[in-house]
Amino acid sequence: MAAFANILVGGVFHAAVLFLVAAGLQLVFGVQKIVNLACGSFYALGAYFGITFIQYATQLGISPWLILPGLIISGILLGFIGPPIERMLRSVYGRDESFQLLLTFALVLMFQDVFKFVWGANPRALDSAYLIYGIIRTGDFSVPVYNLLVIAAAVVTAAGLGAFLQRTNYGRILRATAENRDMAEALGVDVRRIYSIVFTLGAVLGTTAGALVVPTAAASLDMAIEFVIEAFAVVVIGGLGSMRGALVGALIVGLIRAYSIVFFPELEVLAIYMIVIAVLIFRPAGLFGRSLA
Amino acid sequence: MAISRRTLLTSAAAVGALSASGQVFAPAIAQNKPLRIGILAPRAGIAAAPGENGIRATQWAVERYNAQGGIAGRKIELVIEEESSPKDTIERFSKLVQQEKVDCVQGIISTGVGLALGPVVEESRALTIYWDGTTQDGVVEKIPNPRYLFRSTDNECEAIMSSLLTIKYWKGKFVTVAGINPDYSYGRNNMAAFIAVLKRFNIEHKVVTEQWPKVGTMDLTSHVAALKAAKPDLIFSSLLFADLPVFMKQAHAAGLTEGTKLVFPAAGWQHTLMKKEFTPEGMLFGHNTLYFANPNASSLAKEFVAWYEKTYKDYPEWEADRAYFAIASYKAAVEKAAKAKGGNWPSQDDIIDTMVGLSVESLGGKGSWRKDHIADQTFVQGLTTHKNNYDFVTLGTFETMYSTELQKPPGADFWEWIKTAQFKV
Amino acid sequence: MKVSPAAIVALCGTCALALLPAVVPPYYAGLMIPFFGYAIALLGFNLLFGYTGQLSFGHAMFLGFGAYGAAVMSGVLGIKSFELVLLTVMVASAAIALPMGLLCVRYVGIFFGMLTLAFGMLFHSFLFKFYSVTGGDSGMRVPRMNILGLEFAQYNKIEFLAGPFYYYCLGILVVAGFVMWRIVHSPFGLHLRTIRDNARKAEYLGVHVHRFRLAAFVISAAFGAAGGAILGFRIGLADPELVYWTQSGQLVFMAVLGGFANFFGPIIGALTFTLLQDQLQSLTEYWRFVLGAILALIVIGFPEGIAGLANDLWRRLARRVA
Amino acid sequence: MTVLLETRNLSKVFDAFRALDRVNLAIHDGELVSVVGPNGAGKTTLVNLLTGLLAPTDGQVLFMGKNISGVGPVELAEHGLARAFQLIQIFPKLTVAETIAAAVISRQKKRWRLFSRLAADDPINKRVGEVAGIFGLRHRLDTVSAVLSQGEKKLLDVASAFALDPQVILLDEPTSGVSTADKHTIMKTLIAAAKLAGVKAIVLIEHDMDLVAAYSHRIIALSEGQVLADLPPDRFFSDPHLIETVIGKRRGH
Repeated sequence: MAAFANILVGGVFHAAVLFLVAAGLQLVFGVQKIVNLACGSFYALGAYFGITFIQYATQLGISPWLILPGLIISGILLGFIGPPIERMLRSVYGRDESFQLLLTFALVLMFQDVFKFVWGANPRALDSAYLIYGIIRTGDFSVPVYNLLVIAAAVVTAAGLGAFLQRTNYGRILRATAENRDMAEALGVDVRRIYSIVFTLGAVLGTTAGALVVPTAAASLDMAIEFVIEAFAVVVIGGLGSMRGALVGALIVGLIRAYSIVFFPELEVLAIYMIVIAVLIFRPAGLFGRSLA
Repeated sequence: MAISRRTLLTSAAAVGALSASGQVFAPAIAQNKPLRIGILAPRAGIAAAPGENGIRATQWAVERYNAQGGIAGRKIELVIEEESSPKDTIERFSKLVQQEKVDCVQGIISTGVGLALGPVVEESRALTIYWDGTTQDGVVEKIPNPRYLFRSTDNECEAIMSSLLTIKYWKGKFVTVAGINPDYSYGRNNMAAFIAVLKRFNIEHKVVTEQWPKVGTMDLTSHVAALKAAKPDLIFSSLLFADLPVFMKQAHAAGLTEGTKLVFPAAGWQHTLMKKEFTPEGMLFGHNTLYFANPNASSLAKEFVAWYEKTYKDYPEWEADRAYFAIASYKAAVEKAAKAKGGNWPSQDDIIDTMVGLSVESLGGKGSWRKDHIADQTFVQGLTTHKNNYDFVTLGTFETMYSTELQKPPGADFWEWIKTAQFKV
Repeated sequence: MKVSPAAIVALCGTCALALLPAVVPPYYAGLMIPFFGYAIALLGFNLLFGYTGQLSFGHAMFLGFGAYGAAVMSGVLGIKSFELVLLTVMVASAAIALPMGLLCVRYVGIFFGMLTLAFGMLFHSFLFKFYSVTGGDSGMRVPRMNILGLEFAQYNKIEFLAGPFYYYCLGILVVAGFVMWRIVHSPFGLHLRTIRDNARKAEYLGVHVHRFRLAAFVISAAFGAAGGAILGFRIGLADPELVYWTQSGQLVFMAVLGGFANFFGPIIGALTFTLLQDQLQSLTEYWRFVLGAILALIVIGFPEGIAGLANDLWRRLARRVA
Repeated sequence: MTVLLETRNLSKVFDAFRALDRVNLAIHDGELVSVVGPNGAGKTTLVNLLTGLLAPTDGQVLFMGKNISGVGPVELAEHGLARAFQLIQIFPKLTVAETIAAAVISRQKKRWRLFSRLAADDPINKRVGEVAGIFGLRHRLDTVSAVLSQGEKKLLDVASAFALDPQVILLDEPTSGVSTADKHTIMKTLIAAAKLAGVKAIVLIEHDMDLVAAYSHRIIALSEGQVLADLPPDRFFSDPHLIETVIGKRRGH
């Protein structure tokens, strides 16, 4: 029984990580119809910067118990990269979608060398931080409290984003702009500012996710490129642009991956792609996406 | 190559200076054209760290050699290019050989790239020394008995040594075995080699689960859960990239590592990240051909480690030794061939012929070249300890073995060899 | 019959490339082989992107079909004739692209890009996973083949690549270019362009939008495989790196760098990219940053790409002369 | 007179909204039939059903006796039913000649010719020249559509539909956005072009009553998805109650 619980928690944990990565991508696409290939780079940036931020904080004597809020703050601080990048993307809004996609691909190339230049080739990690909040252990079942906090963070983000988009006034404006940009503009919505804020929010979601998850793992140079694949798998399954889709997509990928690792270890990555293809055939717009001819 | 009288005089003067500085070697005629060596190493992505280790060790060696007059009187100039995908690396190699006209190419860490580049090396007739990256798959067929290519020890040596030490330390103390290895030829072959050696010594064992995470996976919690469910007595893992410390951290958090025997032949690549918090003592830990804190290391090695630590605030791993061995053995071969030719600069064929059978003192200990152009080097593996003043684990008890005991003889089939070889345990 | 400017450009380009090996050191002649591979693949890619308005972000997959096809045929089956391999991989790639295309062509814009990216990554993980069949990360060997039935045994592979094979690839590029020129200037080609500009209106003019998008997808797959076979032959190995998503991104980069609105744009883009990457790699360890910055500059400042710039310059010159 | 286009109690329901309710109409050879009615009367839905863009909820659309319900515009273009749009639809990067040629290619069934040079295909180019001539666009053949004037774009949109040599052509407010002075000249050009192109019947969706009065053989009034009237112009305009409904002052019965 404990083994089942371990596997379940492992799957949910991976789903939480995936959702945090995909949420930023979904938000930006949902409102601005931009597919941000650099979502992995924002995630890696959050991870690297989170490590430096916490190491600096511990040198200043700040108690290790404050690591979680510290990481979240470091993720939010990185929000400053949002507006300039959005400003760059704005210069190609009028043009074909492929130009925006390509611009984010340029970002991926540039960020690759920024990581190596600033943080060097060796993988970086926060070692003492992971178990600071202890481990819950009953019999064979055990899970670090930090993992549960990451899951909680994903749930809070999902709920927060959902509430923000559905209930707040600002959220409605965002959805209106997403639905029909020209109409929103006609109704006096400053779309330019909205896009800047949405893109920054998307970026912050990515960087904070990276910072939050790094204590359980490490930051390495190939992360930015590898994470794009899993984030896209989640988004294709869930449906491009739908936040609920990202949540369900993340859960599906997380759990299927966890169970295939236990029962068919050979299939692991392929299991995820089997789902992606199945969704493409039967629900091409994804489970929650709007089908576009 | 007509040597003008003027160069004759200046080189004679150089020779005088050299001998004064205790440099034994005194070539009668030294071309003063610098000796250009091409380096091909990863500088981005997941293999950037070992690539950096190799480049730094080569630069250190070149500085030391140039301070003593270079190789056979010629100063060494390094031309560094990046090893990335097989296609791009072949282009960079061609640039080094055809455009930069380097005298020797050294480098290559990835297996895939090494196998792709092999035939190109032979076609280009360019002396090339690999640092790493040759696993059994396809090696025989893709680069059969090379002339210009010198390849590192087979990548399975560390697995063979770990298997032998596992039997030595824990024979009869384990039955269920689990594997978690990177999903590419290196990981696959190491796991298979481990099982083959257990069978060779008919050790009773039962493989309960085999995990194959993709290289660089950052979330291994599900793999750890699967391993825990299988309740193994022993875990064999040749993880060696950034995923290794992540696995240890997540395994420790899940209580997987307590009471389970751990056999990690390639952990040395990430040794500074294997922190004491999550890496237990008594784990079989492979440092391959360079253990930085080896008490009976040579003064050369101690000097290198001290330099590395002072310059980079870090400790080197075996890729540094592989790079050093490449350039040190090249230097020794060139100088020996030059002496044999009475001081004239030796041809590439002379150097190659001298290289075979040559043995040199590398950072991690003795190293030599076999007649099939595969290296023999000294391997170090042992059980981890926390009793040190670093924040990561080092080796408590450890063994040193020469690869002649760990590597199939020239021309033999690896899997057959395991079944028949006389291993000294 | 007035010789069209395009014919002049094609002629000059071919002559320049023909003279290249005599002028530049052999390394650069060898460097041109991947350029030929990419140029041929980009002709197909641009039929889909520039002419039909569909951006495929998994196009490296078709180069992979070509390379692995060549590996299977010459490495495993021992087939020696490169022409046979070339034709077979083109047909095979087209055959695989058919069912895949049926799925993808119902989508446009970003959705189409995402689907092709997903398929590309599926093929990459398939190559990695079934290593017993595909050799996994060490890939599959592509042994040397003869061209036009000739062995050229007197050349070793390096000389062979920089010599006979160079001209052979130039020939294939010229043929491929001519074939694609005819396609693009045929009734079929015009209907593709109507789909790009206004698919709804095109339908009302009797244009089979879905079927034609699928046809363009299949043709681009065939051209991609031809390019992949040449790449595989040059490297001597077909490996999963060839189909990784960043390679597909690089193909789009070349097309936009050259100017996808122009027929010769992608070919110019492939040439510029190959030389640029070669020079940058020797210049700095951080060459990816520079490439990324150049891509951003092109996308923002010069969306018409090099061909567009050349056209503007030519027009300004012509106006000043006239 | 033979019936070309016919609907049999054609209905279309979007969720709860009944856009069309058992519409029966017939277009005969040689007729110009106008369809009028206030906004929301179901005119656009009718056009979309007639051109196969939408499938009817129930009832049928028959063209030359064949059931073409929901067949899609591509099939219909082949059968000879063309449509020009209310909002101008052109191909921005293609020239006038290429836009017209696209239709001619479909008409002459040369769409699958992958290797023949379009420029050298005389039958196509001859036909393109003729159609351009009819619509006074011959001097603009090599101009890229995006730079044409609004009026020229309108003409091109309609010309490309005519180039299909359709039996029946459906004009959705062809003169919208054109100055009142030019409206009649455009209508005369269209009708003359129709004769030249061998078009047998025209369906005109129009708000402008004096155009409808001037050129229609028959007028169908739609209100709230139902056919209010199907009369020749003289009887149509003699019924004040009908006019008010159509112009939209008073809701229909």
